[in-house]
Amino acid sequence: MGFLEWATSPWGQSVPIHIAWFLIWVAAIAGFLFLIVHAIWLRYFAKPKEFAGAASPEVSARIPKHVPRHSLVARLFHWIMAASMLTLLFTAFLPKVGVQFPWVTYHWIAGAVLTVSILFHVIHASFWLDFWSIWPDKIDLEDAWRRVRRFAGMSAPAPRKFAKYPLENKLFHGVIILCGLSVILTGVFMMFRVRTIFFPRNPYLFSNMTWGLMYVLHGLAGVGLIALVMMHVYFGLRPEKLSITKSMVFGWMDRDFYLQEHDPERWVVETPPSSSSSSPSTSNRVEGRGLTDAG
Amino acid sequence: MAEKAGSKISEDAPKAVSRRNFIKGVITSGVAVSSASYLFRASTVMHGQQFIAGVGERLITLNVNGQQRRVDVMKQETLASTLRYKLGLTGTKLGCDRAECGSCTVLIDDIPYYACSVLTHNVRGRKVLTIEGLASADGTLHPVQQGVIDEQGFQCAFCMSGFIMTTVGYLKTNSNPTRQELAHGISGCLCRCQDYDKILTALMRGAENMRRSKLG
Amino acid sequence: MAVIRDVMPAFELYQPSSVADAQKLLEQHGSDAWVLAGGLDSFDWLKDRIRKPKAVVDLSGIEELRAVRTTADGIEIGAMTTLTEIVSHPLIKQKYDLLAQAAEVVASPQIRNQGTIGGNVSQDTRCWYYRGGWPCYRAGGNICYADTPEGRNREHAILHADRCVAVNPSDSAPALIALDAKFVVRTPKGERVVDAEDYFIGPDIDITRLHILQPGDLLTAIRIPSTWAGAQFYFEKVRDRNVWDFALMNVASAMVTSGDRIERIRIAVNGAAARPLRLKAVEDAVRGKPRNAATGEMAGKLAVQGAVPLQFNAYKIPLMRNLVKRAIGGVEEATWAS
Amino acid sequence: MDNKKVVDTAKASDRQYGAGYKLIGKNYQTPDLYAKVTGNAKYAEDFRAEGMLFCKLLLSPMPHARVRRIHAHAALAMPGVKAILTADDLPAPADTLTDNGTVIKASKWGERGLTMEPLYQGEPILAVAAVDELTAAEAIEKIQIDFEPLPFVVDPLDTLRPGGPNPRTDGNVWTRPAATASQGPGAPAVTELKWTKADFEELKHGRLPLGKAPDEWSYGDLDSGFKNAALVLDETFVTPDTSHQTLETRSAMAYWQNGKVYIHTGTQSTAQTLPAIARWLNIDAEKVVFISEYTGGGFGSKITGGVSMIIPALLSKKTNAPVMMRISREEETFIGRARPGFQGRMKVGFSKEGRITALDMFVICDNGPYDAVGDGPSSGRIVSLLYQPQAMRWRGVTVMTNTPPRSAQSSPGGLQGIVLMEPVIAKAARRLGVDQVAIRRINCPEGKAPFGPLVQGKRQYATSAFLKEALDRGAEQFKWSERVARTPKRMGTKVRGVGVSLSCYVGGTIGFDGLLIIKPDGRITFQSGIGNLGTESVIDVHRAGAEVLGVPWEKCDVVWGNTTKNLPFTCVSGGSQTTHAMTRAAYATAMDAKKKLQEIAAKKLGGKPEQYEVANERVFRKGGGASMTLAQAAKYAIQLGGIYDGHEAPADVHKMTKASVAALAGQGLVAAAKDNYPRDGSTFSYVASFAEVEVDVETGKYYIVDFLASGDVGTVIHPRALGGQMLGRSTLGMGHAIGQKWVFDPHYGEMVSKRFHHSKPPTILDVPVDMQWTALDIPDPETPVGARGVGEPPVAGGCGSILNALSDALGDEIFQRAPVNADTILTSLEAGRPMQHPLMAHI
Repeated sequence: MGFLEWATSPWGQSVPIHIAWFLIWVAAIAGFLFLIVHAIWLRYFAKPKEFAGAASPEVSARIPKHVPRHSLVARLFHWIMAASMLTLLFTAFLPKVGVQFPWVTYHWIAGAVLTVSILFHVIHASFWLDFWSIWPDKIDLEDAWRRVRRFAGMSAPAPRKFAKYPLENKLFHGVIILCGLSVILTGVFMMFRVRTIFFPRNPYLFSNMTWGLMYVLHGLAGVGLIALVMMHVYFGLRPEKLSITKSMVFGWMDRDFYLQEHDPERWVVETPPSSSSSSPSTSNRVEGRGLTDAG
Repeated sequence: MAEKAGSKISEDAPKAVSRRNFIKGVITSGVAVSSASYLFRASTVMHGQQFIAGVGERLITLNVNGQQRRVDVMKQETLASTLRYKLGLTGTKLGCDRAECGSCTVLIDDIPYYACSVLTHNVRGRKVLTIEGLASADGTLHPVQQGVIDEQGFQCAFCMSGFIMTTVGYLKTNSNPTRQELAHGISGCLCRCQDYDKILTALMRGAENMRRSKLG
Repeated sequence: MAVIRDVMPAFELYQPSSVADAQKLLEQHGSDAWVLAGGLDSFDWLKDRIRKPKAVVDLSGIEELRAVRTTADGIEIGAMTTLTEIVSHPLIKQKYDLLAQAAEVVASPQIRNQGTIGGNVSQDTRCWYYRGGWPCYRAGGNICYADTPEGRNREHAILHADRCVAVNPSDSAPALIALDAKFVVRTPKGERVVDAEDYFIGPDIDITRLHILQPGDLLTAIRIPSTWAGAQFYFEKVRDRNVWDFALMNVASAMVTSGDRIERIRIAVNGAAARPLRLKAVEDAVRGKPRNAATGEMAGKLAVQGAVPLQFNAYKIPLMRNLVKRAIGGVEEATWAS
Repeated sequence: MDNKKVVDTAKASDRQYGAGYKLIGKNYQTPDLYAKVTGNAKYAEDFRAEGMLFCKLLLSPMPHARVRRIHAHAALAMPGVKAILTADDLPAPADTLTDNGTVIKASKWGERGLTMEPLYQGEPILAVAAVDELTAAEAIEKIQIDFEPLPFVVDPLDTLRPGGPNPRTDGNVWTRPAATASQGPGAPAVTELKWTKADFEELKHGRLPLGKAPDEWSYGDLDSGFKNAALVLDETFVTPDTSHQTLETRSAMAYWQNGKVYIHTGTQSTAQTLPAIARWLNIDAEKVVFISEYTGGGFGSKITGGVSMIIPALLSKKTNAPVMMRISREEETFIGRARPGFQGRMKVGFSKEGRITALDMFVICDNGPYDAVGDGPSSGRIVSLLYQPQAMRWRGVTVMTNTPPRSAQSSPGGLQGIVLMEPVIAKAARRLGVDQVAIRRINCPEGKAPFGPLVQGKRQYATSAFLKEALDRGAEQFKWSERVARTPKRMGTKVRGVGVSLSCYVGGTIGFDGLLIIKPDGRITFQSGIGNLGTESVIDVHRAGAEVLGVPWEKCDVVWGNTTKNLPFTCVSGGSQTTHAMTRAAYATAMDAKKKLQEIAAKKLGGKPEQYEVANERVFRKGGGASMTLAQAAKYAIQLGGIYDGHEAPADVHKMTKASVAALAGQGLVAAAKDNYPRDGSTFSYVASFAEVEVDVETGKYYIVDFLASGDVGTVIHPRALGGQMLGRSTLGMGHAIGQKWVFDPHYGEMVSKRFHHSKPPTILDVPVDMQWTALDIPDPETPVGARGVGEPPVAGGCGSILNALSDALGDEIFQRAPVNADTILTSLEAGRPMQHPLMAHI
């Protein structure tokens, strides 16, 4: 069985039309196996996390009870994106596995929402947020290497604490970007093939081969997202990550968790003079500063 | 598969009989090689179909023009193909092979069918009548054929046997049609010489001949 | 791999004599099986070698599927009953003439002698791209060739298009919807009875099929309740040729009036979308109104709301409007005396 | 919903023809009918031969491409696959040696049956021979071909645009090099023609651009014709491409025996197909045996059969076995020929009485990718004859496209030209307030009517025309005035309209041979080289010979359908020439027989030949006395030998006739003659066609209620066969009005209307159940029997009268193209103006 479905074009040429739909199950099963393995690993085999160094008491004292992490706008973005992504995944793949409903309209609308929200995010993150905070830096890579060595039983210094985002988070974001941009870019063009409010239909915008590859890419990225979203949701629900998940809901992170996993040097949190509240304006301001700090 | 090769039960009465011969389909090996493997592969190279030695369900008996004809029929074979290429009854024509022209019309149990769109295995136990079986044994033409002769109906005549068979079938349901009614009755036949007016005149004459011959 | 047409591929033929046997065969062969009713749609697929099933299950030997029975509440028509049998059935003519009228204008006499009611409602679309073997959405691909800037779409959909713009070709389907028929479907899990209108699905739900039958399912019978027996019926099919042509559009209505008021009505059109459309909004709007040209006019306009024409099928909008109008308001018959 | 007749018309077949004749003008039973009616008539695919193989074609999926490579190993390795034939196996196209010794070089653009550069989707690339069709089909599915797609075009206007794609690598139009002083015009050549952007401005207004036209002629003063006109109309119209769709496809079977190839296939002309096969196979004609006793329709698509027949012939040679090539309906759609559609523009000036003062005609003929069809030029000549404009210019472009090959189809060019013209005449009559019959009456040809261009101060002219009489007879029989006066035109949603159309086409050629033998048993055998495609001219024309000799028809046999049966040189059965040409030849031959009988009688019984008469199966001295039977005369002829029993042939007959005469020598009195009768003018036949339609303005659906064709077709030979032609060919024309067409997807250049339910050949329920015809039965003065051909002349009238009846019912603002269907009528009624893209091809 091939990974791609091929068809014979009206001119008798073989062209790919989309991925083989069994890949949906491959992705789902892969995602599921990952989380089973991960859960078992964590439950029975993993050693407690170790971080090198600890924040100095004065630094710790400076940290408010609620460490602002995500602005309201950022959170709104995340949840809109999550909703549209889930809509996209369900509308895309449920019909393929036999749950039939009129999915196309929801799919392209959700796709449009996702596209707009991601465009917003790119601009917002580039100019208003700490753009680099989500990308692995040198320390992340060194620490990753340390973890690998330690996992393999070799000697290595303990990895340091994280900056604003743990490495997994950053890597996940990277993969999401890859898959997300793939589906979005291909998806935007694919809207030329259905009736939307955006452009006049023109299914002949590209050659059969280009279209075919586009559908394949859309499909591959799509099934990739199945696995990725499963993992993301899984991690979001894991008890040890709940603080991170909560921060995406409420905008702030517990001071304890912050101190335990994050390095105040790498993720500088400026204390608001008055309180530890995490009003949107406040956190916005804090994050805004973060940008300059990171420079 | 208890039926023996050529046994009556397996050929001619499968529908009335029961579960015993449900799932027919298993076909023969080379024992029933047709002498007239015309358009269809001779039995030796039947891929995709199973072989059970000694069982001859592909060899069937058809009732065509009042005669019992033994014939080796592929499962996918249409009646038109069997008639033309296995039984040599080439008066039944293939104009489109898609139920769109009517040239292949034959009567099955007195009802006009497009022989291009009937599987031969489906007419076991039914009476097939083709243009060749219409005239009497002594050569006397059927009244409808005579009507065509009387009125010089048809031009190239490739559609003729279909039209005549359809008319014969239709007249069994309405022996005294108006021109309009007969036109409806034979409307499932296409004439590309577009000789419809003369054809209709000829077939009306045929209907009249038929009524007369019955009176006489 | 080169394409060739008009040679029927080899397959194994099964001729079961009961529905149960047929179901077993279908189960056994799964997606390799092909159900053969009258065969007039099937043989095109097979002869074109676009579909090459391994096993063909011919239903023609199942006697239980070929009968018109009276039931406590109306009639039940076996799915393998031929259209000619329906046209000439006295009870259908007398009480459910709408169906007889529809069946009588299907294709050609020979096709009606062979074609079955089950096949007529379950047949596939005749979109010339799809049937030509082009790898369109309906064929599992990712494009609709008819709905492209240059696509030739004179006979395609004006309503409810979703990527695919094919239309349902059945003439009997709208009549059955108007008669509030129920379709009896035998699935591996048991029998299921659905309303006629729910038997058909559009591309939004499933772009590869026109009806709800899944592999292994069989349509065994169509039940027509006595609700509309002897009602006022209207059927009209507009086609290019008067034989062997699919409807550009057709309309079927069943109506009960009291005085000149429309008391009850069901109306459906086909040829406008991928499924025969029951015009519920029209029914609601005309109920209680007088049966006259003005009501018909209003109904016609309502029926075509939301219609989106393609490059070559804009005529279907006035056609549908007028057919609905006539189905409700009637037609003034012209008689030129010499 | 049925057609409702309103006006009773007398049944034309009640009319008596053939006054003063015993056989001519009388109905009889043709000798081929019994075999047809019993199913024993054998058409090409009904033959079989021991060890026969079957071939299937691999068709090009692309409209224009080059074959880079063919991967056929897997197919050839299959058990049962015997051979593959590609274009590389085809013999080089042979030059043609004409009868006067001129060599016509084979065209490099000609069609050869298989190709490595397919020029239309569906063109055969290769053929596979195998033990059965299933194996051949599966083998084809195993073949892979690397194609290089090339530019293509399906709409003629697209290739004429600046920078538009060319359908062939070397051009897009057929042009004919200008005639030189010493020679006539050269062979047509493929060249490139592009119009300017400015030319295409016209298209924006829905009018045909009038760019440069390679072909042009004129006569009269066009400018002053328009200046003096009371009304000038300038109309653009499009006619459809229509496949011939003969019910019998061009299936063919061939085998080789003793160095000769035997070919069975359908043809319109048995005798003339032989040299065509020899040319295609590039072998001597003596090596070819051609059998075609019955042909399932031709209509111009099988004038000399089809070039595809060489495929089984060559495969048979390659495999040393008989090969059957069964052509499917879909394959026939591609290789089976079609009428070229026209995009035309007619600017016509009318006097206030309706007389045409000037006509400026411009046509684009969609030729398809191969040999030039003559429809364009023919359209101009026919229109100039039929409407006798006082001044006229004709311009035409024969444009090539990547669509299936065209050929002549019943009334080639005549139909298109007349259909471009008729709606304009109808519109003018309405504008001018002139009756439709009257306006045609004042324009139609009469007597030796001129036609075509002015060449060296002269125009050609017709032998005769009695079209006014036909028009009057038709109008009377159709009760035209009664129908026109009837009110109301509209009742409820139904509107009625009546239409009349003129129609004509070439009605005969001259100069062919006849051949008969009077056998010693007193029977006469006519050797017929005409194809048996159902018009019955294969038999009918010999009735003229039997009439001359006074032999009862029961004593006559006709031999046809097999080139080993010693056939004379015969015209091709196309262009309605046969009845005219071959009654002349039959007449000449009978006169030769008569002369020989008289001479034999004089030799045996004394006296001079002219003292003897031939009648009642005897040769007898005038005024009584000595006589002998034809049987005796035949025996004497054998005794006498020489010219009497075929040991000598007349000097002026064709070599084919000479060979047949030689083969028949000694079997009886052999008469052979060439038609040397004079003829002043060109022969045409004429028809006036009348129709009434009923249109439902809410559905756009219409029915043809009544139809009548009234013909001026010379002497009636066989009334029933004539009626079949009059109404059958009229209906072929109607098909162009009521539905027949091609539909192409322009993006892929592929035909989507491959099925009958797409291309819509008319059914019996699409025409009135009681159609009428009548014929004047006035002999043409320029031919011995007075008979003219009739196949083509009624065609255009069938289309024109329906279109005119529709515009009578619905007005002039509904359609600008044929066919007209519910879609056209409804969208235009809705919008109040013609809505369809007026010039888009193949929609």
